[in-house]
Amino acid sequence: MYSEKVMDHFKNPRNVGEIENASGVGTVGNAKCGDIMRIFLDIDESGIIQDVKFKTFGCGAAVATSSMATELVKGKTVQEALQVTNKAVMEALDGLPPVKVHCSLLAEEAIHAALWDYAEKNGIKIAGLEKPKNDISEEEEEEDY
Amino acid sequence: MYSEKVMDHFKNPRNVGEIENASGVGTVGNAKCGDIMRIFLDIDESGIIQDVKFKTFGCGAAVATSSMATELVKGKTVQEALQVTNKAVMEALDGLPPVKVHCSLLAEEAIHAALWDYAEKNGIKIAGLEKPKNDISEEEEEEDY
Amino acid sequence: MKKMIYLDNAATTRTAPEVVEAMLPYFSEYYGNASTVYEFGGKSKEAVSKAREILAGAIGAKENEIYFTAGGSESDNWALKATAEAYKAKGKHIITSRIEHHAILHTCQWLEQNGYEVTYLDVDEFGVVKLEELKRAIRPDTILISVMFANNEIGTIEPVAEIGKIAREHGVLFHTDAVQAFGQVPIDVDELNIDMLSSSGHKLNGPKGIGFLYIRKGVKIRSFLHGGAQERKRRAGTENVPGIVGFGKAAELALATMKARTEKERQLRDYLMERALKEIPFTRVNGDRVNRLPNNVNLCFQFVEGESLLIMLDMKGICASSGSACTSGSLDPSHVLLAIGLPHEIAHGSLRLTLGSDTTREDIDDTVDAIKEIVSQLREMSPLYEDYMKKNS
Amino acid sequence: MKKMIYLDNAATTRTAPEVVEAMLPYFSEYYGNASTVYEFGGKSKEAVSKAREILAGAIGAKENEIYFTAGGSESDNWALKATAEAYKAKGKHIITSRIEHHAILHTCQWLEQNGYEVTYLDVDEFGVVKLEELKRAIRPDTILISVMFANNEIGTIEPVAEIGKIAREHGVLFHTDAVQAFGQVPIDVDELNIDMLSSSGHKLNGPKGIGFLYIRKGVKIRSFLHGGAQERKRRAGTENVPGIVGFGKAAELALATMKARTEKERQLRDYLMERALKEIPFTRVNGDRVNRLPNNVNLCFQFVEGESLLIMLDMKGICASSGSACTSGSLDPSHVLLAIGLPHEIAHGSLRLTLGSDTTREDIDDTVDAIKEIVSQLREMSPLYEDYMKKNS
Ligand SMILES: Cc1ncc(COP(=O)(O)O)c(C=O)c1O
Ligand SMILES: Cc1ncc(COP(=O)(O)O)c(C=O)c1O
Repeated sequence: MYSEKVMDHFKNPRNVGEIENASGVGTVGNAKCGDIMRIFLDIDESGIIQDVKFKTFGCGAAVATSSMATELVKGKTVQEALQVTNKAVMEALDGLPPVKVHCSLLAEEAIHAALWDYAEKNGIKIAGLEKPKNDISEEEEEEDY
Repeated sequence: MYSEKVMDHFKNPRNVGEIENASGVGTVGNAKCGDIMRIFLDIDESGIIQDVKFKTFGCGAAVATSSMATELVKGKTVQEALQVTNKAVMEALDGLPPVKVHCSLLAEEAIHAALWDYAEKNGIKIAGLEKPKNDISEEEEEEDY
Repeated sequence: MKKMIYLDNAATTRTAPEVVEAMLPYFSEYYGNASTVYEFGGKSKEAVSKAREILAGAIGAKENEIYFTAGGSESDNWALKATAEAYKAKGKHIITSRIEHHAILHTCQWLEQNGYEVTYLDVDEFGVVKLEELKRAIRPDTILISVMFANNEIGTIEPVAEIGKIAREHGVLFHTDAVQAFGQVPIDVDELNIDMLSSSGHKLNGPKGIGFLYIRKGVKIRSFLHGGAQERKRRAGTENVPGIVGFGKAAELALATMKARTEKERQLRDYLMERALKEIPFTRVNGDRVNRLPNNVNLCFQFVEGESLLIMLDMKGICASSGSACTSGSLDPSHVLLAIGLPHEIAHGSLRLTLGSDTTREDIDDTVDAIKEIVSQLREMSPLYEDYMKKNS
Repeated sequence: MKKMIYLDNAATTRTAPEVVEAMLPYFSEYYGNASTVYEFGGKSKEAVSKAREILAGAIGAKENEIYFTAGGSESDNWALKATAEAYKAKGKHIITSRIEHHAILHTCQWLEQNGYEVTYLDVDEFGVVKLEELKRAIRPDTILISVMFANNEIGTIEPVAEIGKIAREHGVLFHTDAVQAFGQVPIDVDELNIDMLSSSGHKLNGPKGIGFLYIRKGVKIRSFLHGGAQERKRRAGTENVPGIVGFGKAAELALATMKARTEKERQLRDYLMERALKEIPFTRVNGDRVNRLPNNVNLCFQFVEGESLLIMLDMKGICASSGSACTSGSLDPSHVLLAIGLPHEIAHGSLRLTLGSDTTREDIDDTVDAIKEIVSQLREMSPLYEDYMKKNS
């Protein structure tokens, strides 16, 4: 059901772990729904993401999207990281099954939450970043009739 | 679905044919329902059935019950022939499938009709014989709930 | 066993050895549940997908428009009951024909008991649905037209393209029971404006107990079998993987051989009808002579009852079927034969012979010879024949 | 292929080679329609009768109380919908439990949409239906109690005898979904006062796509699948002869081996649970420890999500199942695990392992070793575990 890319990122997730004293940490999701993602960012003075780690409780897609999202923001500026949408994560993974699309949304949101935390800690405002929802859960997609 | 006896009487029906100037002829059934039996009786002065023939339009059971009924009345007195019930025909055939029970009723009725014709032709009254219905059709048996 | 001549392919067919071959690995080797996460279940899922692809392709549908069921009856029940439920806000009127299979007719009766209204279209003497009557029957509250693609008894192929067109023009859904037609005649659901289509595996040398319902994308449909999330949440029940695989294989074979096979059957069919008409007096052919299933012959022999004929044919190793009341467990003869206007006593004497790909000319000759002999034997025994002969002599 | 350890026998089982063997002749040799007049069809009819006899015997029923269906889901749908229809004059109230299979629950929801009222009984922490609550729930308009024989997820065997007794005392019909129990535990419908019982072939090494519904003589029942006169006019559709034969054979084998097989499975089951509880921290066993299916193990590993666990087990060649939301295509975890009182986040981490007759001790050891390793890997990655450890250190 998963693409090879997804399976690869699930089997060998990149950037698993924690960052002590991270510049920003964001946790999103909801254990009730079965997915929680936590992203740690290490951002230097020039606003470049030097390091990124994640921990995820969730299904194969949740782990793979977390892993891919961290890969996509690593080394980027804060502004560039903001552009990493769930679409970009999905594409990089060669797609996700419809019922798993929400995992990619969660990954996007987790990055945003970590950036928000970073901004708050540093008393700055990041253009285009809105306060993230902590609880990402959406209705299951129904077929279009 | 049929017993061996039924199959035997279907494959080799006894007494098929007509009797010219029969003492009594009875036709019962209904082409609409798919079964018509005609029985010819040759009855001598002492009231003994010397010969009997039948013609039947109908299913395997209809043919077999006609055949068996003719066998059962042959050589009998009119009174004895009256005792040949559909039960007797069925038993002699080792039973019939439930949906075919009406064929044995038809055979009983055909004998009665021929006897009635004989009685009418001779202006006599046979004790216990009622005017037969020409059209034997009953409701299919439903399971008992 | 004595040589058997099997001429009841409309009742069911031999599962082709290639089909069984294709099914076998999915019993004891790749037996995984197709709805599971692990790779082993993926094998089953793939096999199901492949079959779905073949079947969709066979009628010009998309894969996600094919829903597997347990057979033609379930497909018919589903199509009617679920459409009735989904569209009841629009209306509660359904149009069908008098010559549908019982899977449609008894479902319609059930719907009638549950507040729906059903119009049963008449057919002409050849069993063709009357299109003018159809047009007149359509009302603002009509939600569905269900007319079979080809009749299972008399083989008549209905004017499906015209019905589809009328249905589309009036914005009414069109379901067709193609259980007998699928694999015998080309079908394209888009060309014919078919919105739903029922099919059954065992009628085309596939396994028994598997069928599908095609449901055009966009048709609102409810589930009929509620439960698990199989078949895109539309039809519950663990996927019958071997059955599905076998059905796919059978359709593949049927499609590949359709042209040559049906051409051959058509010739044998016509030869059988001609010989019977020429050599057996008081015989008639039922159904349309031209627009009929390539493998269907339906004859009536006056003064003769169908079940007796069948048993005597069986004694000669010939398997056939009849519209006789006796074979159906009821006292009335086939509703189809009555609908084309046959009187009861003639309808009782019908014989259906349905050819298969392996039927030979010799089989046909043997069969006609046997029928000839048996019919004359039974007529000798028939009081109706006696009466007729006396009256006309 | 790498060595596979198949521990998902509650999802489906391998069709036993003896079963396939028994079925084979009915595909291409004795392929006749069981409802025909000729002798050739009689072979199919006989085979069907024999299977019916075995299955009836297996639950202490009479042959004419067994109706073949396409599987457990159809049997469940039929039992509920047709009873609702037949008894609606008496009342429109049905009692079931919160932990039924979706084939029951979704059918109940459909009935609720159609004017029926359903009471869903709670279960205790082990998944046992609360009998006092059942008694209180019965009303004058209650027409049916449907409680499963054994739960498919957590393996708990319900107090069927007590439920049957209560139902009988109150003059209410009792249906039980025995899809998981049949072939695993002895069943006698008379002793247990069961009026209807659902079963499915592929759960006991029989084929997929075949099941039966037992209906006690005297129960008023309507058809669910309308059409032909098969199954004593109660269930339409050409008989799936090979499927029926295979089901009969599977039941015969399951009955003959039941004692030894389940004894062995019970031991392995208990061994698995003990090792898991001892060696993996934050693990719990779900379901009743004693009154449970001999082959069912259901565990929760805190801080770990089920689908990830499954995929990683699959990578090691182990097939299992989970009550995780992800595997069901919905966001909620198993309704069964929630009903026994597990919080969502724990319910997401469940693992079901269901043994088969060929499961070995080595399989179990390999499986526990694999789970141990994977669970600790996933916990390393789990923010929930991190939080917990920080809070408790
Ligand atoms: C308890 C229970 N009921 C019903 C079913 C449905 O059976 P089937 O998939 O054969 O339709 C299953 C299995 O899926 C089950 O475990
Ligand atoms: C036209 C038609 N519809 C429906 C059916 C029912 O199909 P099945 O017996 O596979 O359920 C049949 C065959 O019996 C048929 O000929």
